[in-house]
Amino acid sequence: MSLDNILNHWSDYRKGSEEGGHHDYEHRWAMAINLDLCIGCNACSTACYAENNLAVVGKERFEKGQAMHWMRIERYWDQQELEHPEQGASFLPMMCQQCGAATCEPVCPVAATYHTPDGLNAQVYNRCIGSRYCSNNCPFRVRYFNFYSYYESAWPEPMEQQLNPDISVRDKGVMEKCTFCVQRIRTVKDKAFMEDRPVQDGEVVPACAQACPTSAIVFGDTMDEGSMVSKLWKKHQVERGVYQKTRHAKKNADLRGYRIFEDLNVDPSVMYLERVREDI
Amino acid sequence: MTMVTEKDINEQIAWAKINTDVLKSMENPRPAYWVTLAVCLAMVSTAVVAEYIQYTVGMGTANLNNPHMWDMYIAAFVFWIGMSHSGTLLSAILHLIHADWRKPIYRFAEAMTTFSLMTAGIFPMIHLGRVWNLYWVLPYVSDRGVWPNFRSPLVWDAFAITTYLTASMLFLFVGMIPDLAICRDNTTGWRKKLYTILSLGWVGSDQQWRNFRKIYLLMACFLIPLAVSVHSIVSADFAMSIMPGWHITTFPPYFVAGALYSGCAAIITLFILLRYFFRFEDYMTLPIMEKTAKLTFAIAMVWTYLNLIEFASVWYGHDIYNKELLIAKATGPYAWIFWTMIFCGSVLPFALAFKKLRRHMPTMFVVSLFLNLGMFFERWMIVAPTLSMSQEPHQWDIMYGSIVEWGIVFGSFGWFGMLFLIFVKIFPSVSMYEVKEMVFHRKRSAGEEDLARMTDHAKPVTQATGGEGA
Amino acid sequence: MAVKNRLINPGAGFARAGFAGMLFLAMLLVSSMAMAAKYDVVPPSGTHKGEDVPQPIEFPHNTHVKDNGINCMYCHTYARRSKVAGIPPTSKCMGCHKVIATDKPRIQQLTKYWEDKEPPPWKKVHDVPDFVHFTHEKHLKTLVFDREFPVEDVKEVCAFCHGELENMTVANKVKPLNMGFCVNCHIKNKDLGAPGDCWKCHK
Amino acid sequence: MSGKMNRRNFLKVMGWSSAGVALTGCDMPTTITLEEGKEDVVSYVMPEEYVIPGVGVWYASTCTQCAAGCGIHGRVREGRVLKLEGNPDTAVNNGKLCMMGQAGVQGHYNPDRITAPMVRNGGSLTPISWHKALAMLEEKLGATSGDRFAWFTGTISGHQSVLLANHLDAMGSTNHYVHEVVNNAVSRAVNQDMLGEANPRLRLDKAKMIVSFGADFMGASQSPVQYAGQYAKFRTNKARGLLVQIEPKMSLTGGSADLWLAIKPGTEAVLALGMANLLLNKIKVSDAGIPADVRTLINSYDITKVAQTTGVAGHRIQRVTQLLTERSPSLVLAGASVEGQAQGYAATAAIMMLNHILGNVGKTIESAGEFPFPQLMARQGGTADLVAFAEAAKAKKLEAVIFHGSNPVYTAPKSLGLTEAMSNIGFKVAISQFPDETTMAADLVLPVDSYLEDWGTQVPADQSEGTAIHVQQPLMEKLNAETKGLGDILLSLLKQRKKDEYGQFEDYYAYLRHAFAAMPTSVKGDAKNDEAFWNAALQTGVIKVNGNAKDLQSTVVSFAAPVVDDSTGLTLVPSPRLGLFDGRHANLPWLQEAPDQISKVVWDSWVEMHPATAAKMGIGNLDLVKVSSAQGSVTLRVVLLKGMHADAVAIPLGQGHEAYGRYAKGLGVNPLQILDATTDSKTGELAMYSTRVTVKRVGPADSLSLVRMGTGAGDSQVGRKLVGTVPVEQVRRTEGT
Repeated sequence: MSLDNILNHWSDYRKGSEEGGHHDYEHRWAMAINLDLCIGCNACSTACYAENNLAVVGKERFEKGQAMHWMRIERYWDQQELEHPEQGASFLPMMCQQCGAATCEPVCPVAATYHTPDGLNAQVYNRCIGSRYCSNNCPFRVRYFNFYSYYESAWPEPMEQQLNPDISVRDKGVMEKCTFCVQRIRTVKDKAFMEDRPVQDGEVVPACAQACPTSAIVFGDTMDEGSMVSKLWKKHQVERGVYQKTRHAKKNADLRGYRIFEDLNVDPSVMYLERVREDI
Repeated sequence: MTMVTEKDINEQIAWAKINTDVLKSMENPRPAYWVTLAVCLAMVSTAVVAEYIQYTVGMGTANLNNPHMWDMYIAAFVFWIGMSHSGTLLSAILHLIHADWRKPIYRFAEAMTTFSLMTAGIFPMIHLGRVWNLYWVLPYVSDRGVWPNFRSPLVWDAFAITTYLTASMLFLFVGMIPDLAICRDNTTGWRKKLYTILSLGWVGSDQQWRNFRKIYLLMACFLIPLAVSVHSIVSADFAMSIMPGWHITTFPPYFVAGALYSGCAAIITLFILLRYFFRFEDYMTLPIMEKTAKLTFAIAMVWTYLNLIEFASVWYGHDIYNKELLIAKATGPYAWIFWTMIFCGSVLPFALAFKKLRRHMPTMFVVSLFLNLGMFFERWMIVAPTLSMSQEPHQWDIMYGSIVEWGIVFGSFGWFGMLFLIFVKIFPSVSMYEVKEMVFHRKRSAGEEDLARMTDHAKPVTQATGGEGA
Repeated sequence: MAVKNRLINPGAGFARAGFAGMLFLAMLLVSSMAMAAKYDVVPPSGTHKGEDVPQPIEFPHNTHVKDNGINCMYCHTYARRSKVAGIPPTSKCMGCHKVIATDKPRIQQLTKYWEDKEPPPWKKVHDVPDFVHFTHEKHLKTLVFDREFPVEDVKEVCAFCHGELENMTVANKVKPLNMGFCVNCHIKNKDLGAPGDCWKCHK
Repeated sequence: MSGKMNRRNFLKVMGWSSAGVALTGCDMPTTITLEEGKEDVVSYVMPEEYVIPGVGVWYASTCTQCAAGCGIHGRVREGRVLKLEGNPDTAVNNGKLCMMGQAGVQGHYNPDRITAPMVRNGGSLTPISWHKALAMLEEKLGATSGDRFAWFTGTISGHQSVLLANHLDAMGSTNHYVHEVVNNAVSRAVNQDMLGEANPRLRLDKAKMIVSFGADFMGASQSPVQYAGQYAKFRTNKARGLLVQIEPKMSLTGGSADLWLAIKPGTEAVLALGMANLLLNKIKVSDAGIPADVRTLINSYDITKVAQTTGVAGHRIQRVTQLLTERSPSLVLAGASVEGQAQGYAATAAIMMLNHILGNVGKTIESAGEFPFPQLMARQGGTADLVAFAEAAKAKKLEAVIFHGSNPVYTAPKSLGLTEAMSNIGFKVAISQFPDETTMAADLVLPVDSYLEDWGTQVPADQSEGTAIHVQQPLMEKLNAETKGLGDILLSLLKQRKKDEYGQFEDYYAYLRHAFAAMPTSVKGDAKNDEAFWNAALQTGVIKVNGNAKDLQSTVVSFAAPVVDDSTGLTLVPSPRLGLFDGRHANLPWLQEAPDQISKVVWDSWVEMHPATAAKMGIGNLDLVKVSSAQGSVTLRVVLLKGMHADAVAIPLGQGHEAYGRYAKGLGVNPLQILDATTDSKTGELAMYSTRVTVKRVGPADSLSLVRMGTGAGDSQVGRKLVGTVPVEQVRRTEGT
């Protein structure tokens, strides 16, 4: 980021996300979540706790809103006018959407959160100084801050032995969020690198997708045309890019795929498929 | 139509008396001064305890939570930055437009600028999760090759605030040099040493005065755009985001107006306090108070106007999140804060439109405090409700600060008061040379040039050489 | 009066000193801006003087590497297969030392561990912070196998970070192994595919 | 032990493990934690083929967090198990794992595990050596006659079950009480009588429509992951399956229903009979096989009367019944809220009868076939054994009891008087991992290995595809040297009785090897030798066993007419949930911190009420209320929920522990405590869903955190498209049928 560097690559830096941003992407990891299959059972959320060294904060702090659940299941009641919710509950697994034009990235004063060539919103814990602006600027509210030091309270001996050595334990004053299980991506990419081959579709499975009893979560690389997730995005005519582009892309408005807060133009990497209900 | 205008200052006042009065203020304030200082110190100690808890236990002790990552610390930060603006207004803007009634009160206003900036500057540190890495927001070359993110308004903040603080401190200092020389010549002991160093060898020669005038004008010109840009940049902390209630185009002027407003209100408060502490009735006169009050009233109306513009643009805009938020602000759980803010910010200033009230010090004191309360609420209404009710309804929540957070914010007032009170005790809080100037000009314009009588009275303080050049 | 004051006025010196100080600060600013314009990073200064770490057995790297010409990866066998280079299992030591130099006190020490079925409690010398994802295998692949660098000379590659172990007994840290050290090398070796992405190493 | 350690060398915890986890950005201004010579690097004595330091390896085993017996893969690195995932080779969970399974590691690494044998000395438990503990056990058991000795366990299967049965046999006892709070005992009885098989296979994936009477098959059920997987197929089938859930309190499964109907508690059988009436008399489905008395009974339930009794609108009943005939094959399920009624057997039978009428038996309900090793099959429990046990204890019929895998002191309603009756048992032994209530009441406590340290086999009772024995192997070295595997403990008990028969086995591992070697070739398949068979079993974690196919009979038994309590009043629904389950997982912080799926409350107990009911009583959201039954009362907060019948209040199970470690103790209340001890006359099961309660407001809401800005926020999407919902017709149009 020297001045030389900035001047030489000015045209790259000044490009917006809709023009491809300043990246030559290697991958663009993405998800497709079928809300019709999501039963709200919390398996993904718990798997995330297990995989990513998430701290358990306890009753008081949870009620204060200081929980650290990177993946939370939101439950909405539609049909509020009825006496009973006759079509059940609406469950929404919500985690970092790894936006292509992420709002968290430009506001971090120290560039602790930035866009990786994999199309992920990285969060470099060591660089974070805890200004918390990123979380404030996240429309999905999926960034969690270490309001306390949890190392001793959340993992009393011998529980610390369960901690995943592939991912840091965050101390107080650091922002954290869903990484699409970057440590798994890293392991698979390293393996592929050692074997001189590209990463296969289905090789990287984040903990949530792995656990989901109904297989509602599909994960993959949208730059790989043949990947399951690419096909799903294509099938539902959801395209990367900002609203204007995606709106025109969607020729059949009845298709179930959509991204949350599409109108904010943040280009999320998670496509949801609408819940289906039979009216009887 | 003839109007009997009261004089801003008694033109007959002798220069020597000016020196005596001001110098006396630095030694012998009323007991109320000490009481106030003690209160301020107590408030600071509260904050120190609170900050110690927060630093050791974690930011969570401030009741911050997932939607409310920012709260009163940022509101207080904006509040204090805002308060700093009126000092610049009085000293720089009014200097350029030759409004010489500013002269008896601009010094403390400028001090207020510097100290409120110092108070404001502490808040980003208090608020940071890992404050020991604060220097990472500054660009420096290191072997790691990492740089701050120049796109972030917080980095702009760091630049803007440090620049503004440096500039306003220099401005305060430079403007004080002739007075420091007077102090140097009239004190003994450690004070004399201090003033000797600080007066930088001022003897009041013609060349020194020429250079002084030039640099003072230059700095005034430099400071005005700086002040405006600083608060615009602070407003960018919000306006550059995507959040409803923050992403608003009119924020820069709105913030600047709000800043001037709260600053003017604070000047009224401090005006009354200093006038009482140091028996400055001859300098901080009622007509000057009236002028300040009128200025405040005008700015209040500007602020109200900008407020209405903001509401209107949100109301008629297509941003549904924003509109929902506006309605929630006015009707939701924070409504009492919202309406207090509207009352204090837009209705209460009409008290300033009445001459009787303007001249009644206790009333003005209370009114000015309420104006600032309104402005503090305004800052809080900008920061917190947006976070309470952003786009994602699952994370909607309400929050009120914890005792730790309150303690620190409360203590910041003590911190400011402490710095300010110590300053006015050590340094001349009324600009002696400029008051002399003022008296001189007024007198000359009134056709009275009885200089002889004035120099007669200079005898008791024979060392008062600093004023001679005026 | 004015003249007299000027003569006795010591404050004037402070003005000059203040001015000189500001000039110095300005120069510092300009020079650092000039550096910022030119460099992404500045090289880390100096080499690292490691502490002497006492090990349970004073293992002589020099005897093994220099005198006997044993390849690094013969013992640190996981280096090409894992992110850690690994300490050889005791059985590997005993492969040779059942017969070689059995009279030496260090070997007797080793044999004792072997017979007790206890691994020696080695101390870690080259330790990167725990939040760093560093893989030996990828570095070896890039720097040795893909470049067709002669494997028998692998110690030269190892020496980039570990220093010349052939001249040491127990290992001693001689490179700083801090972020500047890594970043410098990665920037220099962009062509070899050294990544500049933070998340490649920070975990 | 050292010889054994060599064999299990791969499990060895390596030195750099403890430091392998970074604490980023340490508390104080440290930028980098470069260290030299601070950490140990422990190498292996002998290299292990599969183990490379720094690389995680996955090993197969079996989950025992509930009775479902899902296959798991555990990621082991540097000798520590880090993460559990589903084993794709097991048909039960097909590579998936629920939240309880995920949290298994927290039970294993739990800081509150018992680390040494303890004996009651005066009032308190004091440590004792294993040798002394076993000697003491033998001495006491030797002095006890067979009929005064009992085992009290949860569901148990596999070779541990065989050893246990043999121990009972050796003791000359037949007293094996098997207790599960979350059970399907009544359904098993009904199935046995009507289908000839207690655990037939439910094929949700083959059904086109499911009508579930309170069956929370994806939540707290016998095999939640299995049924959730089937549910996914049911939904993604060509003709998208239609789920109708009828229950007094919305369960997790109810949350996914196309149509969720609130029904007055205790009237499910009436609705089933009404539907049968419609089917037989209006739609004219054949009534073949229905006994005459039942046929008469059906005729008396006309739709208006049924609608009035149940509170389900008549047109809904008609529509659902109509659809059942159109969407064939369908599946009608009865769940806990039906089984747990005072006439649970009759109600369940009435509902199962619908399957007979609709011809679902054989289509969506299949025979599980004959399992070739009946001795390994799961001994499934219920609450009847709990009642029987309490009776026996009260009657002072028991002298020595060994408890394992069940916590009756916590789960027994106060009205059973078990806590007091426990003192009638002279010698209580708890083979236990945690200091739960039963363990704390025991005279001798034997610390048991966690399932991630232990050998074993599990045979899931519910297996819908294929039949298999699941293998459980240790994934890491024992965390505490002083714990022993259940199999090892059983074996040492047996060695004391039948030295000649079991003396040959050094430990349970040896016993298992022997048992595996003795398996018939039909099971071993083409494994070259015993070693290869054993290794293959460990590698896949599953032994496929093909039982003989069988056909189900489809009959209808006679059952009593449902008795409807017409008195107005509230019925307590003690609802179990996926997570804390029956309370056994209350000590796992991940599960405590995972919000209840429907009410989104954590770390606490609460009572759910319909807003209309609450409004009538002047109760607001989050108010403090007292819920009282004839047996006692509990005080807790109200959460208003529209997914409730107006006559029901629900308190989730799992909290209210008086012991059980730091995470469980002292949180919330235990609704089981205030249940009436009514039992179903036919099966003897506790009627857990029939207790009448009153609710009284005792205090105001004090929790700010749950009060949201605006109206209904947090519950409502307030016009945003977060979860979009589309009608099925649209999907059929765009994605085909």
